[in-house]
Amino acid sequence: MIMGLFNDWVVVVLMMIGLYIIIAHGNLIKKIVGLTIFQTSVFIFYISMAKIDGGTAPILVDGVTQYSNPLPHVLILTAIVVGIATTAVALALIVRIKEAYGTIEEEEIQEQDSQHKDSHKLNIHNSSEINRDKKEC
Amino acid sequence: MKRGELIESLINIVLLSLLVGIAIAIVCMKDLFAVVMLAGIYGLISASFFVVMDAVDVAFTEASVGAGISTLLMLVVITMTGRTEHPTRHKPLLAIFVVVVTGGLLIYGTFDMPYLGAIDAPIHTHVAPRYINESMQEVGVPNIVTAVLASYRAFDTFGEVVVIFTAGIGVLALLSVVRRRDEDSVIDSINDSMHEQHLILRIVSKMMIPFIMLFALYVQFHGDYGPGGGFQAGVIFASAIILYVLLFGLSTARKVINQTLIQLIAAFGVLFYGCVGLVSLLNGGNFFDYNVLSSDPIAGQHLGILLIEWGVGCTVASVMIIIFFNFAGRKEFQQRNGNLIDNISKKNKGI
Amino acid sequence: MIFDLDIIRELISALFLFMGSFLCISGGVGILRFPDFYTRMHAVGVTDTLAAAMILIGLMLQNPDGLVVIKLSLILLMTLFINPTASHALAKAAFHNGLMPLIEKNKKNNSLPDKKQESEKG
Amino acid sequence: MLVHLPVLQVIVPLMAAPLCLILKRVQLVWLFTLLVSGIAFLISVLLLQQVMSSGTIIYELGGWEAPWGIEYRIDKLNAFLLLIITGISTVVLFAAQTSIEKEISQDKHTVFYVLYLLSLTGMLGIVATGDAFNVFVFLEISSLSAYALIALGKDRRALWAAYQYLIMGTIGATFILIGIGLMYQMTGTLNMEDLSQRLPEVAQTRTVFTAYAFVIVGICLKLAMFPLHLWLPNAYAYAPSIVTAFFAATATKVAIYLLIRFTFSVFGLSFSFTTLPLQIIFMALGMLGIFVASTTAIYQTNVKHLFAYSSIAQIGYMIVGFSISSVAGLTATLLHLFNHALMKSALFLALGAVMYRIGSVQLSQFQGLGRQMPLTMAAIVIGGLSLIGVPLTVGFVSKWYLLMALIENGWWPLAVLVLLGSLLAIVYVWRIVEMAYFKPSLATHANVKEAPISFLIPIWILVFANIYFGIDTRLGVQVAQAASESLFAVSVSDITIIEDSL
Repeated sequence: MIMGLFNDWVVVVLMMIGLYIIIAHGNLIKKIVGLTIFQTSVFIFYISMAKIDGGTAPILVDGVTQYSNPLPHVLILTAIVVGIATTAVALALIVRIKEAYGTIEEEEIQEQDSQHKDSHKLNIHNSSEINRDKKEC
Repeated sequence: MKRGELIESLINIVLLSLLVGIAIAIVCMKDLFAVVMLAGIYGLISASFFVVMDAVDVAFTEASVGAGISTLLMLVVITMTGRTEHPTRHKPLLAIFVVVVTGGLLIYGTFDMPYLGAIDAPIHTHVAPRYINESMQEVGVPNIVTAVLASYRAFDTFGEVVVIFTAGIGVLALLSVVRRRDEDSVIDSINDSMHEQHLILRIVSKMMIPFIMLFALYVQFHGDYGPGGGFQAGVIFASAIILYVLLFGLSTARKVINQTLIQLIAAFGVLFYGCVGLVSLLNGGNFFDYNVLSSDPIAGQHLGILLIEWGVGCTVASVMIIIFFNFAGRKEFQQRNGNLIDNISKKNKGI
Repeated sequence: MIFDLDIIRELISALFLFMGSFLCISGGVGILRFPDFYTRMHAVGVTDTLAAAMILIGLMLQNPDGLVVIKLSLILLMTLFINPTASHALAKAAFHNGLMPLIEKNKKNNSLPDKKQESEKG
Repeated sequence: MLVHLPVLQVIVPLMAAPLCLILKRVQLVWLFTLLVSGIAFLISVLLLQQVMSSGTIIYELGGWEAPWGIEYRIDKLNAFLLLIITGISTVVLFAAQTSIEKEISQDKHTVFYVLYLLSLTGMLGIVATGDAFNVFVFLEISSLSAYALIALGKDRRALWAAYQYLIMGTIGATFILIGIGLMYQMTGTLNMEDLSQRLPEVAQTRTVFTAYAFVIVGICLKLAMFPLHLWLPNAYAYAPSIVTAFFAATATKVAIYLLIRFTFSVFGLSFSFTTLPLQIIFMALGMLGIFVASTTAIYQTNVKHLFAYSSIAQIGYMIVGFSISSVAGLTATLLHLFNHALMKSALFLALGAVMYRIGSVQLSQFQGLGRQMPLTMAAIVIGGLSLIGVPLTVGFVSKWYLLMALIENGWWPLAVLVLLGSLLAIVYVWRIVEMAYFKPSLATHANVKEAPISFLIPIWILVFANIYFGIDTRLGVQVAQAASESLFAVSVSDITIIEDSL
């Protein structure tokens, strides 16, 4: 039983670590790294379930009858792509947050937001606005 | 038989323990640069793990994405945002609570799971046998993963291409800047002085780039017979271009690669993929039914898979290039307007 | 003949693989034991090029016919190109940022003070 | 071509998105997007007609039959949802061009429409598909485009809101992925129909229980159900007005659809509600959501925030209806889903018009707007009345059905609580009315005029829909009832299968 479920338990541990980083750490980039660990642990879970004793990679070769299950592989290929897509968008957001707030620490951002929660003045951050400011200078 | 399996499970244990170790190290590290490098190593080791688990296609993708592109993007972002993490002041009790509940639930769930490698597990007996036994007659491609990916579940893959396209557009929406021509020359001169130092790197990489592109094409076309396919090929092709940008500067690369054109290629890839479906629709089949593309069903399947892999390759390569160009372009923009952005964030702080 | 060609090939291959693995381990020990960045990098450099090359040659001898040899020799060629360049880039980056090699004279402080200041200005 | 309607529903907006990038002129892109959304609406109308007359439509993608390939399965529930999404999207798009002119910088207009179409595609894909993993893929398409769209908002807090949404959304999606994986591991299939047949065999295992828990928690994160709602108010408040109007009316509805689909069709009623104490959990969380969110809404100073919290409260009503787990309760949920989409899109579009004219949606800025923008403010008032549930508006119809469903089960105290929740809605709507009609105009707003016609048309289309469906309840009720009956028919047959096997 220990060997049979070892992979699943490691997956759970990795998942817990990833989730912990996402929730407990305040640095936005670190959160994204945590997200990557979290997602990768799910990939490991799927791939482990596709494994079959005495099987080989699912590429048809003469003389082999036992192949591991190709379907989870396909799903995880898709999921990896989804993962990188999310990471890219998240990183783009981080760059913009750094520009707008001057920091990428969760606490400092929330502090800045709560300071002028009631001011209705917009906190402009668009690049075009920056360009306009520059022209005025 | 026993010895081989023993070694295999030993490797399995070692790799998984390494993963856990790296993950814990990532929790403790405060230097973001080290964290990102560890994340890259994490990706590489999980790719090795996938090889042990016989998932070669997945391993290939994870190696190119988890260890390659995502590390690169994170490094670019770190250069813009600073590399140390502030110590967390708030109590992590909530986090521990959530994590323990989630983990406990999952551990509870594992007790009724089929064991690793069990031959009689439901997933090996219900849907998968048809893919393994019939795909050669029905699709005619030796790599079953490609057969499932590009034919049985072609629509999922279409979704995947659209996801990556969406990411490209999203990054474009967030980071694109309107450039003015006259500023290029200034940047050029800065770059020139910087790049003279990297003579050896430049020469070696220049030699490498054609080979990388050639390899990308090999992966693209060999996907039917071995691990590989449009996605991996696209990433590799993009990495060749990214290498060029890293060494010769963004503005030099802009002269070679037109950004608008790249966007059009990304759009074209998605459209191309979709059009394969539309053509089969017009030929009287269902969407993505390749059998009707040619008089011989197997030839039709081959044609369909070839074409959609092209679509995937085009979109992935160009989206990766778009993403990198926009990150790098934003950095350039920040350098140019450095003082201005500082002022704005100061102003915002002051309000 | 007692030894036919196959056994000799196997033996040579095993020798190469063993040497390669040994160099890998020695490189690993080097990273842990050497005192400063440049000497550590030296250990890694050896692992990168020589050990990788030996393992690849050993693998080629395992399966001397077919596409495998061509693929492996291409990988070998790439490693021989890329690894020294990467080591060079690393060393250069370290030196550029003011990290000095550990020699008897400045054992106490790892970097020359004036050089460090210079790099900070730049 | 009629046979291919299910796939065209998703493919048309999908293929249109990259085409937008090729069309250069912004005006042209807008018209094109509007046209595509209109075509999608037309397709969904045809689909609904087909489904109502001849039953479930099955479309096999790639020509591979169900558990091996991916199938689209349009039944009454999907068709109803498709109609809501495409309809709202089309109406909202009318105002898009005018609205984003002031809220998004010129060079990003094309990108905005591309993302809008992708988001629409994602939602349609989630609703139309009959494959569990396909749900995940399209969920990510809609979410990724949603993050980018929200971040396009002018205020810098939009970025932070988008980031928080991204983190929560990705955790949610990954939870769903884990759940799907566990289900797949126990059954060996990904097709929803096939799953529903094979899950009862293994229903007693701990793994399936975990799978259900993960899927539901993942969906609830996307749904912004009460304790998991923290990402929603800021995301709605700082996104561009058009995006808010579109998402408030559709995004959470799609999540509710997923909740219903997984609970009733995939896991089956017998599993979801008899083996687990879910009924009580959902009922309690739904009620708490209504009261906490409504009370928070009362104290908001930003009207967009106010309506965002009200959205969370309305989700509470849907959850309460869902947790009754009877035909009447589900009918009420589906009706409220439709009605809430109508109200919230009207309200947020009207706020978009206010934003266009005075550049802010702070409550204090609303002073005296009732006289300067009479038509817009009248729309907000009617929308607000509908939110409260005043007779002759759609809000009344769904609340009525909800009360009936509660009383039918004999849960009198809960019915009273629902009525009390509506009282809270009166308070927050009144705050806006008071500000707009009973306070003098601000001097700074001296030359504020009525909203442009491109706003007024879609707003009043939605307002009239609010009133029309409040009076002529046939369409909504008929479809909702048919959909929930069909769901229960499936679930009940589930139970009989189990009994047979026992």
